[in-house]
Amino acid sequence: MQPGVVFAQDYQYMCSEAGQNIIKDAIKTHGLTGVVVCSCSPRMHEATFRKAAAQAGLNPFMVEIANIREHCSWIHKDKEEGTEKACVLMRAAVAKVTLNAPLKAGESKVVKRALVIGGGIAGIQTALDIADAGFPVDIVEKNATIGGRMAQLDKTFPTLDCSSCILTPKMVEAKANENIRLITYAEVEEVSGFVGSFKAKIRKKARFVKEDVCTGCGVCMSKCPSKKGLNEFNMGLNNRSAIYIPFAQAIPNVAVIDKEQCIKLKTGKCGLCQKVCTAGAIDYTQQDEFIEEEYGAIVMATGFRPIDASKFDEYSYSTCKDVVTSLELERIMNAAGPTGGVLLRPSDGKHPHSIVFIQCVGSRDVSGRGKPYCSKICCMYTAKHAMLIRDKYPDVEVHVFYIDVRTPGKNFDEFYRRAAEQYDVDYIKGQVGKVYEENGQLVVRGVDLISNEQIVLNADMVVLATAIEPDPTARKVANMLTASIDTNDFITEAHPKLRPVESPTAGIFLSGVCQGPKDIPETVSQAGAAASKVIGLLAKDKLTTNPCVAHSDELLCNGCSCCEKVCPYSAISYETKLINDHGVKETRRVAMVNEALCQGCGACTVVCPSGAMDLKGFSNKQIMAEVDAICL
Amino acid sequence: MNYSYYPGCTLKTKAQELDRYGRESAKALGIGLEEIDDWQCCGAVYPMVRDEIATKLSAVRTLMAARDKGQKLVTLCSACHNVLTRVNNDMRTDEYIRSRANNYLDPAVPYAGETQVIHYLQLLRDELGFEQLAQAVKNPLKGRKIGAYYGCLLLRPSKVMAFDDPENPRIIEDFVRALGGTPVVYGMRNECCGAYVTLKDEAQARVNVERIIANARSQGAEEIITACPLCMYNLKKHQDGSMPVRYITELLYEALGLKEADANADE
Amino acid sequence: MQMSEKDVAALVKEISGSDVKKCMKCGKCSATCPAYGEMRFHPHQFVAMVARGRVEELLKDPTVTRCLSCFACVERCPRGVEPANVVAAIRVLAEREQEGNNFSPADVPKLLSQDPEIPQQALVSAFRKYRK
Amino acid sequence: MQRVSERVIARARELMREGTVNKVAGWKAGEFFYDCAPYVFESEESLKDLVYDRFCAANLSKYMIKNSVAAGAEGGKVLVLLKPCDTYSFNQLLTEHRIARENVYVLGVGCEGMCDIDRIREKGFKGITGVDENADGKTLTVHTLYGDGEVAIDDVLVNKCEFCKGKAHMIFDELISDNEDEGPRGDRFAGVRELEAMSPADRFAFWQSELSKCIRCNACRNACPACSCRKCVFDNDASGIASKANTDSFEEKMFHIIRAFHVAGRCTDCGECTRVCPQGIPLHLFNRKYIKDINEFYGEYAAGAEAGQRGPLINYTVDDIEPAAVSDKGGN
Amino acid sequence: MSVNADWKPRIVAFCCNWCSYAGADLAGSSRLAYPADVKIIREPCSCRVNPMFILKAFERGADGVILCGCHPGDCHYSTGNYYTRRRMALLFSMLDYIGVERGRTRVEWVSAAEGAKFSRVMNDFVAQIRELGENVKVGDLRCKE
Repeated sequence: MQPGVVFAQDYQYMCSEAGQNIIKDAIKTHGLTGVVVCSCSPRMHEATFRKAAAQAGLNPFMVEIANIREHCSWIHKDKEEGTEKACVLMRAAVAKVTLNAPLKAGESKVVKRALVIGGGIAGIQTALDIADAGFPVDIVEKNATIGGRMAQLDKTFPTLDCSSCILTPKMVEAKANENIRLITYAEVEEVSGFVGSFKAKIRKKARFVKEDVCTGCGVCMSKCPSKKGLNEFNMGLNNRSAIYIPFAQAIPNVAVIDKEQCIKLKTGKCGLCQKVCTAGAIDYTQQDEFIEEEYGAIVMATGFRPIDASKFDEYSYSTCKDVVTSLELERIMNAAGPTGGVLLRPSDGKHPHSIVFIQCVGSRDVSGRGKPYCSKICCMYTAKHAMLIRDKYPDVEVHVFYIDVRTPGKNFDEFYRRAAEQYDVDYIKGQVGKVYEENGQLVVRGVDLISNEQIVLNADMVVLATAIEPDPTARKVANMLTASIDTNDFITEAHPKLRPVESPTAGIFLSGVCQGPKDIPETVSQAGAAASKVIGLLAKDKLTTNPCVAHSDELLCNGCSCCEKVCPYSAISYETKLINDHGVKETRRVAMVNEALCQGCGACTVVCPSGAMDLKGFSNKQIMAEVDAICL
Repeated sequence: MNYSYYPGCTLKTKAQELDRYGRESAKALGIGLEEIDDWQCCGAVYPMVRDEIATKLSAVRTLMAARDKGQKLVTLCSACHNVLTRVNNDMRTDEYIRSRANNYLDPAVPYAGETQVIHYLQLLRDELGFEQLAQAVKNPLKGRKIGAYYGCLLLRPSKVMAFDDPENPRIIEDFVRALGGTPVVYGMRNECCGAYVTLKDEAQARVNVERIIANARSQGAEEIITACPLCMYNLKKHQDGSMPVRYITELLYEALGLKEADANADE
Repeated sequence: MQMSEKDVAALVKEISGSDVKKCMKCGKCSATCPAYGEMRFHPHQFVAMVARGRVEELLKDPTVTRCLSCFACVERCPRGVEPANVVAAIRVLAEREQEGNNFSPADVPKLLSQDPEIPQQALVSAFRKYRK
Repeated sequence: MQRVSERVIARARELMREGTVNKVAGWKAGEFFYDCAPYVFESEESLKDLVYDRFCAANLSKYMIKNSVAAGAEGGKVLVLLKPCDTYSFNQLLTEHRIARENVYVLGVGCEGMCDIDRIREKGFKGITGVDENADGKTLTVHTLYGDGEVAIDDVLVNKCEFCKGKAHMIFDELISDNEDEGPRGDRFAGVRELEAMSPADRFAFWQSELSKCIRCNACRNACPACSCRKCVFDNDASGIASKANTDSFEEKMFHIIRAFHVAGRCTDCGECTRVCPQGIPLHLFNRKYIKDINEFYGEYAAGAEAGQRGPLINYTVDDIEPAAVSDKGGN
Repeated sequence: MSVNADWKPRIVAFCCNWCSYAGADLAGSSRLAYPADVKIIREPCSCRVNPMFILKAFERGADGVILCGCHPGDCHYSTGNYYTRRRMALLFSMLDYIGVERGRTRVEWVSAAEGAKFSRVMNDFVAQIRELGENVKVGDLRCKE
C-alpha cells in the first residue's frame, strides 16, 4: 500500500449509490483526510465523488480521481501493462491527494440577462423561452432581419406545412415580447468575463435607414434605380434593389441600404429613396454603432449554410444554370421566390419534364472536397422536394440517386416511402458520376447498383443535396467565447450525451445546427433545452466559483507585475501594503488575486519568478509530486 | 528566363509539329527552352503499382538533370507531364520510393523531388502571363469557336497534378481567349478519349471519342485543341474528319503570326 | 509456393496502396467509369471483391485491360479509395502470374503497316499495359 | 579612464556635500587593489575610500532594491554609479517595480572596459602589487614584486567587457563620460553558435564537465540583478524544488537550468554570473542562448533597454513560431 | 539503441483539462490504442505547466515529455497556450542545447474532438522515444560532484 493509504476497496460501480456509500462509510470509519477514486475520467464523475465526500464531512476538494478507464483499461490491450499503468496512475493520485488542501468555493454575481447570437429559428426559440421565464434577452443577428434559414424554406417535412406560416408568428412574437431586444444587422465584436457576468461589445452596422422611423412601406425599393444586387434571400437567383427589405415578413420590417450597390453612397449622386420616403427614415450619414452590455449567459445559435457546390463540378453546377442546389430549389418552389412558386428551369424559364436529385453532394466525403459527416437533413428534404413536385406536376419524372436513405425520426421513413410508393418517385441506389449539358438538356451518367448497370438519363434539371456546414462566423464567435470547436467547426458539447446543449465553457450554451446537423423539430427542442439551462442559471442569485484559483504568497511576492500582465481576466491587481515578514515590517507592493475573477488557468504561476503565485488544487508541489510518482 | 525542356519521344517522331510550334512560339515570346541532354523516354504511363520502381527511374534521371541545371522543367506532352509530375511527387513524398530510386541510381546528390515540373500552358499562364501573351498576338483567332480538350492526364489525380480545377478547368479556355478565339465549354472536355486501348480495342476507343466530339459539337465547338499526341491520334482516328483537332501550340504559332510568316517565306 | 486467395488479395491491397475498407459503397466510381460497358467487373466490384478477399475471378477476367486508367474514379471517389489503383494491381498481378505478355514487339510492324500514324507513345504505353 | 574617475569621485562628494543625496553606492577597494567591492557610503568623509578604476566591474543596480526603499524611509536619496551595461539592469528592475526611482540619483559613469586580474596573472605576472593605466588608454603597467611589466587592456578584459554591449547609458540623471558609443564589441553569440554546432552528445559532455565544477556557492545568484527574489525558489520549501534533504537531487542537477529559465527574457546579459563564478563556469552561455533564441524567434529584444517594456515571455503574437519548428532550427 | 532489453520508455504527458485531456478521454472511449508508457497529468491549461515540472520529469528519469493543449486561438482561457508556445519553444531549445535530444520533448495541440489525433500523436511520440532509447543523461547532469 502507498504511504498514507489506510483503506482500499475494490467495487465495480463506485459511482452507484452503493459505491458512494462505501466512500462515505470509509471516510467516517477511518477518519480519512483524502480519497482517491480509481475510475473513469474525472470529467465524468469528479463532481459525484466530491459530493459524496462532502456528505461524509470531508472537504470535497480532498478527492482525486485516477483515470484508469479512458486513459488506461479502454486503450491498452495488454492486461499486465495496463494494470501496471493503473497502479502508476493511482500512485500519482495518492501522491497528489496527500498534498491537497481543503478548498472553499467563493461566490460571484449573476447578471440576469442573456445574449443569443443568431436570430434563426434556434435563436428565436431560445430567446422566446428565456423571455417567457421573465429574463431579458438580446438577440444579435448579423442579417437585416431575423428568421434565418427557416425563412427561406418553402415547406417543412414530414408534415408539409408552410415554413414561413409557422415561423412568422414566432418572429412577430420575438419582436413583441418586451423581454426581448432584437439587435439586427449586428455582430458581436468582443466578449470578456465569465459565467454570470460576461461583457459583450456589439457592432450594429449602419443600415442608413432609421430603424425607428421606417414604416416598411417599400416605396423606396420600387424607386431605387440600382437593381443589380443579388437577392441573398433567393440564393442569388434574382436581383433586388440597393435599398431593400429582405422579404415580406422581415422582422424588423425596415429597409436597409446595401452600401456596395447604392449609387448615392458610392458616388454621392441619386438620393431618390430619401426623396420618396415620406417618413424621412433615410440617413446616408449613419455610422456603425456599438452597444456594450453585460450578460449572465450566452447562447450560440449561429446556424449553417450549404457548402459551395462548385467544389463538385463533375455535376456542372458552375457551368449549367439548370443544376441547382436544394436550397435554391426551395426558393424556386416558394410562392415568394423568383418564379412565384412555379417550377421553371432557370436557364430558359421552361417547364421541366424530368428532374434528377443527387444526394450526399459533399456529405460523407473524406476526399478533402466535402465534409466527413452526414448532413442529416438531406434525405428528408429531398423526399419532400420529390413528393411536392410529383404532387403539383404529375407529368414531371423524378429520379433520386442515393447512397443510403437515412430517415430515423418520427414519421420520417413513412414519409420517404410515401414519396416512393404513392408519388412514384424513382429511387436509384447509386451515385451520379457526371452531369453535362448536351443539346439543351442535361445528361446524367450514374450507376444503379441494384441492377448493376450504368445508366444515362436526360434531365431538365438536376438538384444537388449539398452538405451543410456551420456558418463561417461560428469559428470567430467560438473563439471569442472560448467555446471549443471541432475540426468541422461545429461547437463541442460539454458532454455529447449528458450535456448536449452546454459548451465546456461555463455559461455558454448551444442551440441549433452550430452544434451539429439537425432538422427543425430537433433544433426547436434543443433551443428549448438551451433556454432551460439558461433560465436555471439566471434564476440563481449567486454562483459558486471554482475554488481552484491562483493565490499569491505576500511574503514571497516581489511585486514585479509579470503575473498581472499575463492574466486574461484582469484578476490580479497590485496593492502597496504593510507586510510583516517574520517580524520585519515593511511596506511592499504585492499581488492580490480577485478570486471571483480568477478562472484558474495558472498562466500567472509560471511567470512568477519567485514562486509566490501558486494555483490551488494544482499547486507546484502537487504536480511535482505527481511527476515524481509517475517517474518512480 | 530559361527553362529545361523535356520534349519526350512522341514529339520527336509523330508529333514533331507539337514540338516545333511550341519551341518556335516560345522563342518568339522570349522564353528560352533548353532541351535536357541525353533524355530518355519517360515511360509514357505512370506505373500505378507501388512495387514498381525501375520503371520510374528514367523519369527520375530527367528530373535530376533539370535539378542539376537549377531550372524548372517544362513539358508539353500530357503523358510526359503526368509521368514526370507524379514520379517527382513520389520522390518528394514517398520515402519508400525515394530511398530505393536513389540507391539504384546512386547520384552524387540524392534526389528528393526538388525540381519544379510545369506544363507549357502553365509556363504561359504563370511565368509569362496570359495578358502578356495576348499582347504578343499578331493574328487573333477572331470568330473561331474552339473547344478545349483536356483529357485525363493533365488534370488527374488533381492532388498530385495541381494543374487546374479537375472538374471545371479553365486554363485552355483562358489560353484561347488570350489568342483572340472564343472558347467553347463542354462537359466532356475532361473525360477520357480511350486512347489507352486504341491499339487493341478500337471499338471501345471509338465510343469515347464519339461522345466527346458529339458533346463539343452540340455546345458549338468548331474545332478541338489538345496538348496530347495520343489524344490527337485517337480523336482524329475515330471520326469522319468533320471536327478538326489541333495542337495547342499550333494555335499559338498561328496567333503569333508565325504560320503566316512561314507561308510568306515559302512564297 | 502457391499463395492463397486471401494472400493475393492482401498483395493487391499492398501494391495498389488503396485502402478498400474506406469504401462506403456509393458506386460513384462505376457511375463515372468510361469503360463500364467494356468490363465484366466494374470499379465498385473490384473494390468490394478485393475487400472480401475474392480476387480469383478478377484475375481471370481478360476485360481487366479495358480500364483506361483515366483516374475519373480516383478523382471523384468521396472516400479516397482509388479504385483505378486496385484495377491496375489486379492487371499487373494477372500479367505476372500468366507470364502474360499480351503484346509483343513482333506485333508492332503489323500495326504500323495498318496505321502509320500510330504515335510512339501508344506503343510504349501498350508495352507497359499489356506486358509483365 | 583616469580622468573620468577623478570627475566621478569629485561629483559624488559634491552631491553628498550639497545634500542632494545622503548615500552613495559605489566601489570600495578591499584588501587588494583589484578587489573593488560594492559599498554604500553614508558620509562625505567615508567617500575617501570610493574608487572607480579598471577593477570596478561589479554591477551596482541590484543594490538599489533595498537601498532605494531604505533611502526613502530615511527621507533621503541614494546616488548610484552605473556603467553603461549596468543601466540595463537598473531599467529592468524599474520595469519590475523593484526600485523606488524617486529615491535614486543615477550618475552614469563612462567605462572603457574592466580588467580581470586572473587574466593578467595568466599573462605570467606573479606577485602583482599594483596596476596603473597608461596614458594611451590601451595598456596597463603591471607592478610586481619582481619589477614592472606591460599588458594590453584588450587582452585582459573581463568576459562581459570583451563583448561590451556599447558605451551608451540607457538611463541616468547625470552623465560623466567621454566615450562615444561605438556599438557592441565582438560577436557575443559566437560561443553559443559554437555549442549549437556540436552534436547533442558533445554538448551534453561539455555541460556535464562545466556544471560538475559547481560548488553551489550561490555567487551567481547573489550577483545577478535578475535573481533578486525576496526568497529564491530554491530556498522555498513550498516550491517543490528546494532540496532540504539530500535525498532529492533535483536542485543539484537542475539549478543552473532552472535559474537560466527564471531569468530568461529578463536577463540583460550583464555578465555578472560568469564574472563572479569562482569555478569559472561560463554561465553566460545559458543566458546568451535564451537571448539569441528570443531574438531569432520573436524579434530583437534587449531587456532593460527601456523601463516598462513587456518582456518576451509575458507576451505573444498569434502567429508565433511553433515549438516543433524551433527544434528544426539551431543546433546540428 | 537501448542496451537494456527490459527497458520501457517513461513518458509524461501534460494535458490541459479542456481540450487535450478531453481528447485523451475521447481516444479512450473510442478505443484508439496507444502504448501504456504514456502517463497523463491533468492541468487546467497548458500554460499551467511550469518548465520545472518538465525538468523534474527528466531528472527523475523520464524518457520523453509531451505537452498537449488546445489549438492556438482555441484556448479555454483564450490566451494561455500562446504563452505556453513561447515558453516551450525556448525551454525545448535550451534542453537541446544541453544535449537532451529534441525528439524527447514535444508540444501538440489536440482539441477535445481529436481523439484520433491524440492516439496518433502518442503512438508516434512513443515510437520516437523508443528509437532514441533510454534517457540517462539528465539524471547524470550534475551541478555538484
